[in-house]
Amino acid sequence: MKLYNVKLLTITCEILAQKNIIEILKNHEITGYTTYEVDGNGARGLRGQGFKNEKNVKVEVIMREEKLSDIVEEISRTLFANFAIVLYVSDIDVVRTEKF
Amino acid sequence: MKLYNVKLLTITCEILAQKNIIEILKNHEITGYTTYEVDGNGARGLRGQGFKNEKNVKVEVIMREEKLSDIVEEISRTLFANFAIVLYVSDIDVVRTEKF
Amino acid sequence: MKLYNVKLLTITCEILAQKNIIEILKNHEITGYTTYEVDGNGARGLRGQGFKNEKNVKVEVIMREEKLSDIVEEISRTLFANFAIVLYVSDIDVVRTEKF
Amino acid sequence: MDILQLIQSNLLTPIILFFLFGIIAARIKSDLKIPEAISEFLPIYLLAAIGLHGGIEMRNTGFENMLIPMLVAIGLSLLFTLNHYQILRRLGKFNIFDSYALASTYGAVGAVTFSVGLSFLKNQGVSSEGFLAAILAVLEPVAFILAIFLTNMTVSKQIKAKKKYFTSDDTSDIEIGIQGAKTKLSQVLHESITGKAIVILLGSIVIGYIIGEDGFGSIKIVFDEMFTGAIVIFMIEMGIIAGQRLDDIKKVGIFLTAFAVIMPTFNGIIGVLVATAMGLSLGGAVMFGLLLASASFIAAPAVLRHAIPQAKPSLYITSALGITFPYNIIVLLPIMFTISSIVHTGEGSIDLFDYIIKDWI
Amino acid sequence: MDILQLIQSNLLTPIILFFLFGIIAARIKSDLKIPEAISEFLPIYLLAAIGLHGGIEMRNTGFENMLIPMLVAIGLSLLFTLNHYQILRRLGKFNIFDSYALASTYGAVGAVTFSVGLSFLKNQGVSSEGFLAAILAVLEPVAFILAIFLTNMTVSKQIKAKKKYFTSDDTSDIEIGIQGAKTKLSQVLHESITGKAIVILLGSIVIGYIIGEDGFGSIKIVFDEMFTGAIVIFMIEMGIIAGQRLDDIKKVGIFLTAFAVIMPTFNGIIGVLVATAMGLSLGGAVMFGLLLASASFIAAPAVLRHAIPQAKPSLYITSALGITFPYNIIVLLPIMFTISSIVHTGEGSIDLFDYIIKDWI
Amino acid sequence: MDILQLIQSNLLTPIILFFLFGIIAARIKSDLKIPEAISEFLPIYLLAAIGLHGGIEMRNTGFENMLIPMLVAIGLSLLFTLNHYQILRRLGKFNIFDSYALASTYGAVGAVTFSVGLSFLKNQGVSSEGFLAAILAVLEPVAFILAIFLTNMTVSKQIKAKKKYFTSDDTSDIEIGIQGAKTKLSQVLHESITGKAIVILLGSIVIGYIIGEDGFGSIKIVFDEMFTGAIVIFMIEMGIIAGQRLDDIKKVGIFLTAFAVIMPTFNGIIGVLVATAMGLSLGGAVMFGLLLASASFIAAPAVLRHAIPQAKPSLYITSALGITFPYNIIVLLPIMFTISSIVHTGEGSIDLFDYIIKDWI
Ligand SMILES: Nc1ncnc2c1ncn2[C@@H]1O[C@H](COP(=O)(O)O)[C@@H](O)[C@H]1O
Ligand SMILES: Nc1ncnc2c1ncn2[C@@H]1O[C@H](COP(=O)(O)O)[C@@H](O)[C@H]1O
Ligand SMILES: Nc1ncnc2c1ncn2[C@@H]1O[C@H](COP(=O)(O)O)[C@@H](O)[C@H]1O
Ligand code: NA
Ligand code: NA
Ligand code: NA
Repeated sequence: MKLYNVKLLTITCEILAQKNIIEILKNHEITGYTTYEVDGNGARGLRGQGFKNEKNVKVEVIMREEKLSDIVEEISRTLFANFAIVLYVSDIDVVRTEKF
Repeated sequence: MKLYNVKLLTITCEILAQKNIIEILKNHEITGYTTYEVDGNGARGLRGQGFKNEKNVKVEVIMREEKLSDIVEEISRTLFANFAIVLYVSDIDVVRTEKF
Repeated sequence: MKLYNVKLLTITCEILAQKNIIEILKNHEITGYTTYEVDGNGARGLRGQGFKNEKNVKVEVIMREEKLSDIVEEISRTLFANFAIVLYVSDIDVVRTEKF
Repeated sequence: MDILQLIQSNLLTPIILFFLFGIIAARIKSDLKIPEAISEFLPIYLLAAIGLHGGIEMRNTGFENMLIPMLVAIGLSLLFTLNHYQILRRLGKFNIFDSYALASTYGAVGAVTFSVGLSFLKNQGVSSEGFLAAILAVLEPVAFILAIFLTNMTVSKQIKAKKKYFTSDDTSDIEIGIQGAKTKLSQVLHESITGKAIVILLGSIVIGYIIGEDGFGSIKIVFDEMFTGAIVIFMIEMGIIAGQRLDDIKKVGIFLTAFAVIMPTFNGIIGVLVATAMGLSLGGAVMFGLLLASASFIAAPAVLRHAIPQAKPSLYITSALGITFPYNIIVLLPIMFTISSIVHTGEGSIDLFDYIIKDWI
Repeated sequence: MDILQLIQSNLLTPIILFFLFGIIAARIKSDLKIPEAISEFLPIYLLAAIGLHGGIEMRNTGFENMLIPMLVAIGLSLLFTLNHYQILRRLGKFNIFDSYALASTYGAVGAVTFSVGLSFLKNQGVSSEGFLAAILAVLEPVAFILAIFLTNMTVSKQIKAKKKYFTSDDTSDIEIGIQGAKTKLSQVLHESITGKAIVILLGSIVIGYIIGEDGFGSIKIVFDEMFTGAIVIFMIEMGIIAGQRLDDIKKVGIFLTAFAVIMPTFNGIIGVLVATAMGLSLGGAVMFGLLLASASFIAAPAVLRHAIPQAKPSLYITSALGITFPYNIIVLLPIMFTISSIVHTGEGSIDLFDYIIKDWI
Repeated sequence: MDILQLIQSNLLTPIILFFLFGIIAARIKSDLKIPEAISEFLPIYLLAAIGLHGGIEMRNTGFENMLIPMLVAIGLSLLFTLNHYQILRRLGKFNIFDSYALASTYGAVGAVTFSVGLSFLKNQGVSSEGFLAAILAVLEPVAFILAIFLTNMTVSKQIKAKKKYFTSDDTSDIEIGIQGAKTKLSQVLHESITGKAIVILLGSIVIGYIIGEDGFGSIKIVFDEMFTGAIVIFMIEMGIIAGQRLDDIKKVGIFLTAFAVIMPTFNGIIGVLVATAMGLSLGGAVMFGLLLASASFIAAPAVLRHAIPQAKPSLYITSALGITFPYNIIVLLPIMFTISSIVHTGEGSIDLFDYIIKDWI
């Protein structure tokens, strides 16, 4: 089965920043993503205890390389300063590139 | 510590297709996998609101390259048409290849 | 946007081993990680039914290559024998290496 | 009290108001949500309460007189399912898969609708036969099994027919589409019967029967007195989910929208009349009608998605939850209650149709 | 009964004791935790119960006399928010963002505090005006909207000012820091008003008003009798969260710690006196005071994190939950009750300040 | 009423029936499940209710007379744990780790079993001493601490012994296997004592003691009247989990299966007799016996998995939940009740053993 190389962008951030991220994705015409709640620890301390609003969320986006740089740049610029957030990019192979 | 290269197959699909996927894995003699519920958005719209049956699930399977192609092919053939589903493959390194 | 290559260590293990893992990370001066509960199947049978203590958890750690080998070695040595556990390493790209 | 008045007074009960409130909350895009664990637990709780109640009643009244109503219910359910299919396929021009899925969604029963019905009767100070809970349990899988059986038959026939034309190995394309339909009937049967709704309902009926009124005392506060409060909480979530789906109703189309209102009305009224003819009480006839009028929107997707994966869940969930459910609990329930009241004040089954013609048509 | 005695007897109620227990459990690093689904559901439940109760009361007593107290509450809330800002910015030397965030956290209201207040009054055998639930709902967004509006104004001014100096394209750095503040007010307004707390509260008030005492009967056990028990469970979790944050109080600093005690006391007592002057009952005046004294720690982060992301949540959540909340429910509530008792036994508003001076200062 | 009759009537209570129902649901592979949040919350709720109840009772009756029963319970628990170890290691041929883990699982107490016991007594119209809740809390960590202490001792000895033979650096293999056992005792002690079960139980006892009957009034409906209903819901889940593990019982082996029935019977009857000799009431003696008879299946894994990771949880969870728990609540509870009734109608401790011999053996 032929597989095609694309990128997977994974963002782990506080749950209240999820809206901002999905907004940014939308501005770059990306509507496919997967999200789930996680706990975590980092520079801004332990997250996931206490109120639900203080949990983290992971947002995973399969996308073509072309859009990646702009999106990473916009997230870094608008969210890194004020939110608990970490992002990374990995190489993955998919069956149907036309979906992304 | 010596690491060995194997494949990680990640399937994100509607929760009601999980059974089908695990059935397919079983048919290919794979019994190790990890699953968790996620929300998502894609061609079939926002998923994760409403009834639990309308959530998504991620199924992750570490496996040797040999079996990968057949499994991806069978999932594509039997599930892509009727279910909300996305899959991708990545390269990973593990300690104990004999487990997979 | 310039991205830097680092490692992502992913550990899937029974929830009661999470403490041990975070202890090991701490001993290697790593305080950043992400965790979430998952279900799974493997050599030690189906996990995720029954009591919460019998679920699995995934621990994901972004780290520099230098520390990886020691940590993988210590986890293998202390936990592989007695706990349901699987780990793997992948290559990822991040924006701010100084965070890890 | 005439029908309109009854509809109005029903509309102003907490159950209906909180359902409408949920719809509004969803429409204004509020982030209000009943946590998943709670809204997964509530149907289990409601069914346990219904079952216990039914079992205790059956212990008091015996269950010999349950057999005929149950067989009639099964028969009507099968008939109605076939009838739905014909209407949807012929008049509605839906494809086979959607037709069977919808036919069985409306042939099946809705446990939440049943709960609301019980509360409605309680509110009217009217009781109903305990064995109706057992009929609810038995009726659950009936329509699904029929629809799945027929779908498989049709699909098998199609495969054979197509194989005649091609007789090559290149039929993979066709097979991809219909693969899912070849689900073994036995598997679906097992899944339906061991589905959590049926299991908790049947189990609770048996337990209710065993423990009786006395054994129930210590758990009565949880499984009886809190019942309506629990429904209210569940109705908020049902309203929210229905509200989120309102946009999808456009996709459902005029035909299915009409179907989702007319069919339950027809089935329900038939149910009330037949139940009355079989000697069920005023309240029992209403619940019997409601069983036949209700559509399944929780159990259906779980079964149909596996058995008929080609059918579009957006069709059957949306019409069952978004149209039929509110219609049933707001409008049809008072209608059926009025009809049942009328035919029950009559001198028996001889005058039955007279009354209907005089008062209703 | 003098204040100290009342504080002591209040301290020994299940609500307060389980809160303190939660704090201790967190301090000894116990793994005790109320599951997330339960602790997410409980505020929804509490607000529904408060709303229903308020709505039913309003049906009994009418709501014409609600207008003036509501407008006064809004006015005071706005005044207090501005006052907080001045104190925090001038005396406390906090930056603009933290100042506005804290000012509105303390200008806003706390639904949990309100619940505890109602239970406190019930315990004292005193009732309060039903329309206070409506004031709770209306007051929620008021302080936020003011603070966000002013933040945006300030930020816009700053941007303009800075642009004068640079007039180059290189202002990106500045913009990064203040980008978040440019949140459109309309969006925050929508988010605030459709926030789950307000929606369930307003919805339940309306439903309570419609169904009245009669319609409430069937759900009374769940939405009235279980109320205090439910608060107790919620207080365990609040105690745990507060306990986990106790270490953060050091970071909060002495100034904010003092602010978190003095400000609510001032606002609350003003509230009691003003309410009494407007003719509210003994209990009503206490609840009115509590509305003004309380700080928001559930709704605040959700709104402020989006609207003023530069503000540190560790400041406003910690001070509101870790200091003001316990102070309010343990100490201030009895104080306000005593004051309200005193001014309500007086012969009217003329003697009002006499009493206060004589008995309290 | 003789034992068989009592067992039968106990079997037909909602608690036992819903437990059996859960087992059946699991065996027929139903997807029925109580959502995790609910089944995590219920033990917390049950322990809070038990604690409050115990605390209130202790306020009424004082707790001076608690000391001796508590010390005796601790002593018996330690003795029994050592006894279990000898039996398991010598007769059962289990390895050290499994032997200690099982010994302490059966030496520890089961909070759910205790809840069921209270409900059983309530059903029989018999009360028990409030301080038994305190004994439950204190007994929880005792057996674990002993077992972990002894495991560590044994392992240290083994390490030393093996070092004598090898005296090389190549002992890594051995150390891998026994590394986990070197857990510092102090850490396990802290974990045990701050475990959620003990914390909520002790906290609630203290709060119950402080508030007394009066303060309890407002939360009585939640923490008393709903108690049995809540157990019923929890028993469904316990049944399901037990049912899922039934297959594992084969792996448990005949020896452990016999152990899981005989040992609790022995411990429990000793408990009833000793309690009676100490002057506890009929119900109190039953609960005292139940404490000693019960095995821990919720707290045990959490503690033992860290302290003795080499022990197989499939052994100790399966035998405790799958065999001992059902046996205890279905069969042993009525047996102990009958014995306690007999020895309590006697004229005192002198005739004690006469009665037993006459009536039971
Ligand atoms: N090294 C890391 N590996 C994995 N996840 C991390 C790491 N550092 C931070 N995170 C995640 O990112 C969130 C925000 O990080 P921070 O902004 O550093 O507090 C944390 O709560 C974790 O969930
Ligand atoms: N581009 C994407 N990146 C990550 N996840 C996706 C993407 N597209 C779809 N998904 C996930 O796959 C599910 C099914 O996708 P679809 O079939 O396109 O509706 C969605 O609900 C998402 O959870
Ligand atoms: N091949 C695999 N792919 C993905 N996850 C696995 C695999 N094998 C095991 N796991 C996960 O690791 C856990 C422990 O594995 P085991 O020790 O083999 O029982 C399982 O419960 C799964 O969650
Ligand atoms: Na039907
Ligand atoms: Na305020
Ligand atoms: Na024991």
